[in-house]
Amino acid sequence: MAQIFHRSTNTLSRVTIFGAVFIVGFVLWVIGGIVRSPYATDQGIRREQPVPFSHQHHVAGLGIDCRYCHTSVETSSFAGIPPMATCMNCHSQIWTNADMLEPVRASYASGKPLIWSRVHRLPDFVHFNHSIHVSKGIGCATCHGRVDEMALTFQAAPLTMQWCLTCHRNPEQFVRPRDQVFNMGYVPVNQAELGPKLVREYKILGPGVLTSCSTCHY
Amino acid sequence: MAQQQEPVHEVRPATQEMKIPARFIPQPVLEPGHTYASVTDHISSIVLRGKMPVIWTIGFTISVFLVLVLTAAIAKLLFVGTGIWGINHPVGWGFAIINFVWWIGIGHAGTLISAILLLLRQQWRTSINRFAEAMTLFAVAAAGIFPLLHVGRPWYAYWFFPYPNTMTLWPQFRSPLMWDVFAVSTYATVSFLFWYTGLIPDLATLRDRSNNFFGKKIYGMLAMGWRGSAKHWYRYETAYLLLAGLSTPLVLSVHSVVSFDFAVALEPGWHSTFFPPYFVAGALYAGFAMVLTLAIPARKIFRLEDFITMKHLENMGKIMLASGLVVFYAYVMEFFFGTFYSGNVFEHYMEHNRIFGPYSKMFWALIICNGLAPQLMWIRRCRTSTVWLFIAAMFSSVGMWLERFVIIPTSLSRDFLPSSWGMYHGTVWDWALYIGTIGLFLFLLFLFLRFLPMISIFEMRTLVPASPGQAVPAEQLGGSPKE
Amino acid sequence: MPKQIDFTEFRKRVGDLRGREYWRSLEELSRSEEFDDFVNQEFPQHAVALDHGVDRRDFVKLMGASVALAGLTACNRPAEKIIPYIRQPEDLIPGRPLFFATAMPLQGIGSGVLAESHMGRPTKIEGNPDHPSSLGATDAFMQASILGLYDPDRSQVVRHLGEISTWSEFIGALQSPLQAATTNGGTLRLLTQTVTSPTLGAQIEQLRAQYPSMQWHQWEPVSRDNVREGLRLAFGSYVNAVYHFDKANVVVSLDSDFTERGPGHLRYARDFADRRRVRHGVTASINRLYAIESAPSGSGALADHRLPVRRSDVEAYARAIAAGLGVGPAPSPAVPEGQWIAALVRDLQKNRGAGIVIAGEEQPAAVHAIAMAINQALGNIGAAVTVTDPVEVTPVNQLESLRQLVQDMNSGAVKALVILGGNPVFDAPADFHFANAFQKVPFRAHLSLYYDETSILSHWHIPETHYLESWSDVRAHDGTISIVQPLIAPLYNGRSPHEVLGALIGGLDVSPYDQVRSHWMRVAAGVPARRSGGASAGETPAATPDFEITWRKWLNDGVIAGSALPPRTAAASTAIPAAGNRHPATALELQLASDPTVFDGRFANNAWLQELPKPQTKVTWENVLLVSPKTADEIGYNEARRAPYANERSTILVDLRYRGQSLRVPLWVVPGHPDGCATLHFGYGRSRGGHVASPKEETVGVNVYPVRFSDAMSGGSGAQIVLTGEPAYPIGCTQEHQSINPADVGGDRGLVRAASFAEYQRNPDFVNEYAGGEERTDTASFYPPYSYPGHAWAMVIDSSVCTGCNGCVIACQSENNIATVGKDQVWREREMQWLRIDRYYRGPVENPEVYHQPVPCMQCEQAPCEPVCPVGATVHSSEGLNDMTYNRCVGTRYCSNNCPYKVRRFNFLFYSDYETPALKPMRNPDVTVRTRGVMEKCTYCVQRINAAKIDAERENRPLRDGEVVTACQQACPTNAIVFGDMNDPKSQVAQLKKEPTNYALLASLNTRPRTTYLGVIRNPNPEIKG
Amino acid sequence: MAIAKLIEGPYGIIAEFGSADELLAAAQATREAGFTEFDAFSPFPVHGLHHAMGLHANRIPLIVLCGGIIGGLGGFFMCWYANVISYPLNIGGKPLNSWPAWIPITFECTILLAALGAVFGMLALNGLPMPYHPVFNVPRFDQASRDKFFLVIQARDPKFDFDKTWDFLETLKPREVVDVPW
Repeated sequence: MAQIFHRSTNTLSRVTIFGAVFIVGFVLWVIGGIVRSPYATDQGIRREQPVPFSHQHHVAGLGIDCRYCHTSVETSSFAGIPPMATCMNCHSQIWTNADMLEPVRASYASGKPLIWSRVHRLPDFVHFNHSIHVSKGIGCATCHGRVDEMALTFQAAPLTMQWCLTCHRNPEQFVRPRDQVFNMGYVPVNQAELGPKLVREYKILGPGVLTSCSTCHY
Repeated sequence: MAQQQEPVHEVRPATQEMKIPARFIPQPVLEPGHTYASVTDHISSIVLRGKMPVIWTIGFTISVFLVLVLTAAIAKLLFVGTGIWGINHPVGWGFAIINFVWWIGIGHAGTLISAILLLLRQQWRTSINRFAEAMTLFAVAAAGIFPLLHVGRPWYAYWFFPYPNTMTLWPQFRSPLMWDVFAVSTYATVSFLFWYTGLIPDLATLRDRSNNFFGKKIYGMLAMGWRGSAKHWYRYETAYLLLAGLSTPLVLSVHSVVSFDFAVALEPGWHSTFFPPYFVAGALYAGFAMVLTLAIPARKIFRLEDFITMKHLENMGKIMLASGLVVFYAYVMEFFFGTFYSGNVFEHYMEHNRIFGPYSKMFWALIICNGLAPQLMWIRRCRTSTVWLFIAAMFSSVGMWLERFVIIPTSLSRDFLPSSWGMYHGTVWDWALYIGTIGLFLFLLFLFLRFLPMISIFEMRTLVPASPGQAVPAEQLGGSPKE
Repeated sequence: MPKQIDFTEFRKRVGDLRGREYWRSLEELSRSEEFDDFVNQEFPQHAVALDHGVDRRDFVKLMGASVALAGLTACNRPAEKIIPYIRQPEDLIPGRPLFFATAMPLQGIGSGVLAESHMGRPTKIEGNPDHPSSLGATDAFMQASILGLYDPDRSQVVRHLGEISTWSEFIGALQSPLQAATTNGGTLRLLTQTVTSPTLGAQIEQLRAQYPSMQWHQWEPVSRDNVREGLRLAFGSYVNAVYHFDKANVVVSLDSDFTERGPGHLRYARDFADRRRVRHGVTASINRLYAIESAPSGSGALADHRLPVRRSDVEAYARAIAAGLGVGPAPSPAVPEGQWIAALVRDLQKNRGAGIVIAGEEQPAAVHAIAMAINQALGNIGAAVTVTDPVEVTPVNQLESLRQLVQDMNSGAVKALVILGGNPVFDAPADFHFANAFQKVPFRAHLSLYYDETSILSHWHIPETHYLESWSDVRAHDGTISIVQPLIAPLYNGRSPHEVLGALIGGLDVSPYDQVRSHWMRVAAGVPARRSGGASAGETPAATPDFEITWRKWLNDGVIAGSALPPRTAAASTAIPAAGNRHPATALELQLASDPTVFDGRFANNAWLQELPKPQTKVTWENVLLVSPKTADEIGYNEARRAPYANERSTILVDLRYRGQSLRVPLWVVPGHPDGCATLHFGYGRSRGGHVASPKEETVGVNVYPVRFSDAMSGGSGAQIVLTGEPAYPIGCTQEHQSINPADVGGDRGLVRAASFAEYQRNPDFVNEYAGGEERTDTASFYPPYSYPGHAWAMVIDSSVCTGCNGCVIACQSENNIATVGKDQVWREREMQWLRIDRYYRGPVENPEVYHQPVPCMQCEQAPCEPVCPVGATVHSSEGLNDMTYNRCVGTRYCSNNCPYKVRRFNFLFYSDYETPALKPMRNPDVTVRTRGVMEKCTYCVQRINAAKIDAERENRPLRDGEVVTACQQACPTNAIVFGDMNDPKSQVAQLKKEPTNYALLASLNTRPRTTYLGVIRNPNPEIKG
Repeated sequence: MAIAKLIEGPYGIIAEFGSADELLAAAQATREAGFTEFDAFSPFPVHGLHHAMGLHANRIPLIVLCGGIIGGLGGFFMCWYANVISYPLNIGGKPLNSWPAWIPITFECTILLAALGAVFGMLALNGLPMPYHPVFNVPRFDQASRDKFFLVIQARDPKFDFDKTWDFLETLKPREVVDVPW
């Protein structure tokens, strides 16, 4: 009887069998990577805006408080997008004829709203309430990152459920004094000691409550 | 047929001299006159001859058509949704789950024959185990379709499997459905390994017999270079035996787990502790019925009467009878507990509803199919007549489907609150998917018959009596002494 | 740099479009880049489908939303300033709802509502607690009106002879008929529905002043004429009767469904329930209700003694009662139930001044007069029954008024007819042949919400504003006035009656706001409200600062304090009209009534109401011919004999022959329906109702108006039912099995546990010893129980006071974005309402006891649905909620199978409407819209719980009892549903859980439901046996 | 043939036999003759052949046992970790570690890994797949999968000497003796 296969087939066939295992594993690993990557989460993606509004300039440069524009952040689920009037409060006085601000003036004059691009977008079945987080001592920067250093705003966190849970499971690692919530540059001193204290003080509910599905999904 | 130079020892003449009534003569599991060569050539020729009987072509064509029906039904389902079926509130499960349980049950016979009978050293299993194992695989394939497709959003079915995700969520392992996922996938994997392991030496045979290029290459690859080395045979037998040992508890567990889907729930008619044995018995019953349904025509078509002898058919008939009786006993007990023992108004009404309710026709048909039909097997003439066996087998296949119908929709349609009682009827799409899976099953089966030896050649060789001059004890050939 | 949106541009383009093309092109419009961004900015957290893949669809959805609003003067508040309710912040805070007090007029009577507005989009209707005839409750019509507002089938453009036209052209066209009217005012006619609006009244007066002989006709198909005329017989002039059920120990209903229909029914239900509720150790006695009724009704279901009799026989019983009290002669022949009547009479006499005898709208004037005479004889008038001036601006006999109009139209005397609302071509009495007469009028204008049967026959059609879109004012059942304030600028270019009248008066384009406001300025300035129009037209006192304050207060409160009409000291004459001759008992009687869900047909295009199970029959999308089992048997439908209590999913079609007319209607057997008569609801069979009411040239249900004649408005004798032998006809009935007789369900399942008040007093915890016996009180478990340290949400439903009115069901539908599925899917038993009201019968099929049992999710502590879910989509929250996480659900339906209460609802198909743009802004942004293949169920309104918790925590205070109110609880007129925190011992729900009559459904399964029920307690008269 | 160049001489010498018993006897003899590197080939497992060849117990059972243990522990750990550690949730009032509910999955995992161990262990120990093998060079070797029996003595056997071994095989009365090239 003649050989059907060449010698090399022995090696080949074994390599294929073992290789298959690793290939499958590798593919899964890649997929896992993709769903966590900015490609899927939009993390760190800068979006084009009608007016290149710089938080860096307004917050760090001019020291404007978040709440000056995001008025309802302490009272509502929705932090609020400032009306044109808010812009014009200042810009009717300064930079009154900067080309960059032309769209703002135009929309204020014509009543046609300026269309911003949305940067932070949670899935539709997640209900996030700004006011409760702010009032429980979760700083803006904790989720939105150092907005005061963003020339063009981008999404600092992945906003995955995993990411949300890191805080909902151990709020003491992230909570800060209420008066520091809007302080972009806040650096905790001895969070290990401060955190639990604030959790007690602010009556932050336990993980049992915070990780119940209906806390966010309904 | 094989050429007959070497004389082979005869059983029959001797016994005839002793004037023993014919029915006491144990029929052989391999008709006399066969040699290693004849066995090998006959079985492998079916595959290698490359020319299938007309009936095969016809059957294959039909099965292909049915597979198209299946794809249509699936496409419609994915585009429109489970609403195309008859399910509703309160009957959330209908054909899909009925068929799932039905198919899984059918699968069981294969594993039983290949594993349990092997452990029990039943040499008559040899000529039907390959066949039955294949049937198991294809039945499980058909069954597997339903749990995936019956969900509302099949494209999220991968959530059934535990994998690290950005939600940090896992499957909910308390759910019998999760147990199903593990049981069925394990069952499918192990059955395949068992089947394939058994195939390896035969693939080698085909490789060596085949005389066309692709045949050699493909069978050669699949045979993985098997060369019948004694060392290999040694390990091979150990592994095969262990696989049998593992498959035995597995096959018992699978249908028990399936029965948990119901036993764990609190619906009257579902919530009963004896479901596992009841379902396993039902599975064997249905499984052997299906083996018969397929084996009887197959042995005719491929002239395998020598290998699948009447003894095989008769034994399977006996097992059908035995398991059928267990199943019927379960019905009686269920009725007894529901109606007399439990004293629970819901259980009581459930039984009443089964027997006299809107679905009573189903129930009585079930009693006929599973209660009465198997009783034919008491009669030797029926047991030894392919026609009667075939009829009985058909009845029990239908009966087992009805049993699942009586358990699932009938119980759901009238449970605790009369306000939420309803009715369930399968729609055309329910039927399409069911028929479609039958098509898939046949399709795979026909391909199997065409390309793989439907009888384990190397195991058949062990049944061939040794050449004259050597007194080889039957045990060595895997035979069992006659008393 | 994205392009910028030009709303005015859109508005123009949209405005010029029409009909289907209109919507198509809306989508085209919205397929533009700038919308994407616009939308995201406009509705940042507008909740939509949960598919990950759905972002695309989400867009379309929101684009639609924005289109609907942007295209139509955007979603900012109307130019005219309106004042938020006092509990809400003055200014709109994005993401927080505002509530505005207004009132919904129906049959001219206003019920006070609070409309919830999310960023300018009205999304939900609640009752106004300060309003006398709502007291914070809502009925199905009020709840569903929010869908009516957004209904894309509403008329959207002025039409002249069917062609698109404009408002100004209409005003131009008005001039010549008005010219003619100046010489002969009689040629100008005005047809309205019942008018109680003082402003509208004043305007009409003003118009009258201009065209002195102009005639004003009023027509309402659901007629109150019998009531009006009856009271006039009793009191000599048109008056308005107000009933005080809180003062009544004994109530006798003469075919009156006072808890579910007619002005003030919400208030009446509340007052009645307050006297019926049993609290252990508190309640010394409860009221008693005798119902003599011609068809099963909600009130009848509450009755302690119910007597089903033919509608025409009620009068005899009324006379018998009267005679028993020495008022008038006894009827001849005497009524069979002599004992029964005698006992009832004794009961009434025992409770002089604390009883009510109330007659139903369908009963002839005589019965109303008799009822009043009885009340008079018992001294109830002035006590439990008070009489005031009529609430209508000008009460008339509307039937005669319409008859007059038709005659004049036929005689050609009418040269111009302006119809403000209503749909007379569809709903006028058959023998008026209104359509023919109408077409003889040279100038016909019709103001209506839809381009309907009447519009198509009119020269001019003007789209009407929804009450949430425009200013007006309206009186409640007791005369209390509410200012109707809009929530949103007219979505579909509608015009309010005030504007049309303004046009008739001055031709000038005055805004309803000015009309209403200036009217009330005049009132405030002392110019009499009525009859002011002509005199002080034009000249309007300037708004004084203090008027501004009162005006704001009125808007705040939703009512004008103290505007209720004062009780009149009037006595009803006890000289009762002579008896007419009664229908022969042999002849089959046809009984007509307005439909419980689509009313007179005006709600026919409202899918929520269409799919709402009729309270007594549980039939949807259909009007059916109701007959008793015996009658059904007699006409040869013996399904009824076989299983009187089991509705099949199909029935037969019969021919109903009456006065030469013949209708093909489905037959429906109703236990407890009187024999020898058949009840049929009118309002269905709209030919131009919209896509829901008249899908593709078909009609939903049967038009019954052809058999409604002016001399027999509520039906009459001599009907005939003939079997057609047509194949079985499918019926979308949501409850097929309705009996809890042990014989029918294999024993007593202990679902409804009832006792008489006397029995209750003897054995307060009778619920634990119901006939079926084996209640396992110990809740043994292998496992250690979970502790719920924080809140423990729970609900108690008082079955005693549930009238089955469906208010809760549709409130839930509105609050939770629940989809409708259509008749076919209902027939396949796939209706989606999270909360259902089970209706059970017990006892003989001729006259069974009827029980209504609302069944929401039980929120079991040991929920059977949870362990069986393979992906953990339904798990328990730390506060005992049985959470359903839609986005995790793969849809195995195992949970539904394993739910003994079957309260879970599965999206078998794509039920949620993702396409229709107009419906998107209506949805509650706090609740996810569920997609195909997902299980959903009652969540105890977790969105409300979370909102309240967040507010409390932000203000760093504990949550107060009653701060979280579920939608069903808020809607319930009888406070039958109580929700709260079990862990708070002072909470109402914790108290009720301690009641001895508190029991859990199927407790023996040890599911430990958080929702429990209070046993039904009735108060039968011991003197009456059986 | 790069590999071929590296190997000098034949793979071994092979003898063909007509029946299982001849093969048994031959194997016995070969062993007694002191050969260690030899192998026998048969179309079906010949009972007692491994005794004749003096093969010691194989390691398959051990592998299967390990597979089973790993599978069992792994399965239970998975359930326990997911429900107790990773995301503890109150499911229908059942305790977090409802171990009775883990049993089915634990069992299935045990079987699965044990079975995989058996099959892949067997393949690995047998050095399969090996589509190319010197014995396939033997012209009549295709009969080994039909009805003929072979015995090969490999060249790497210390006692191997081409001529002596050839003669030895001849003494076993085979049907024929041929050499097996690489």
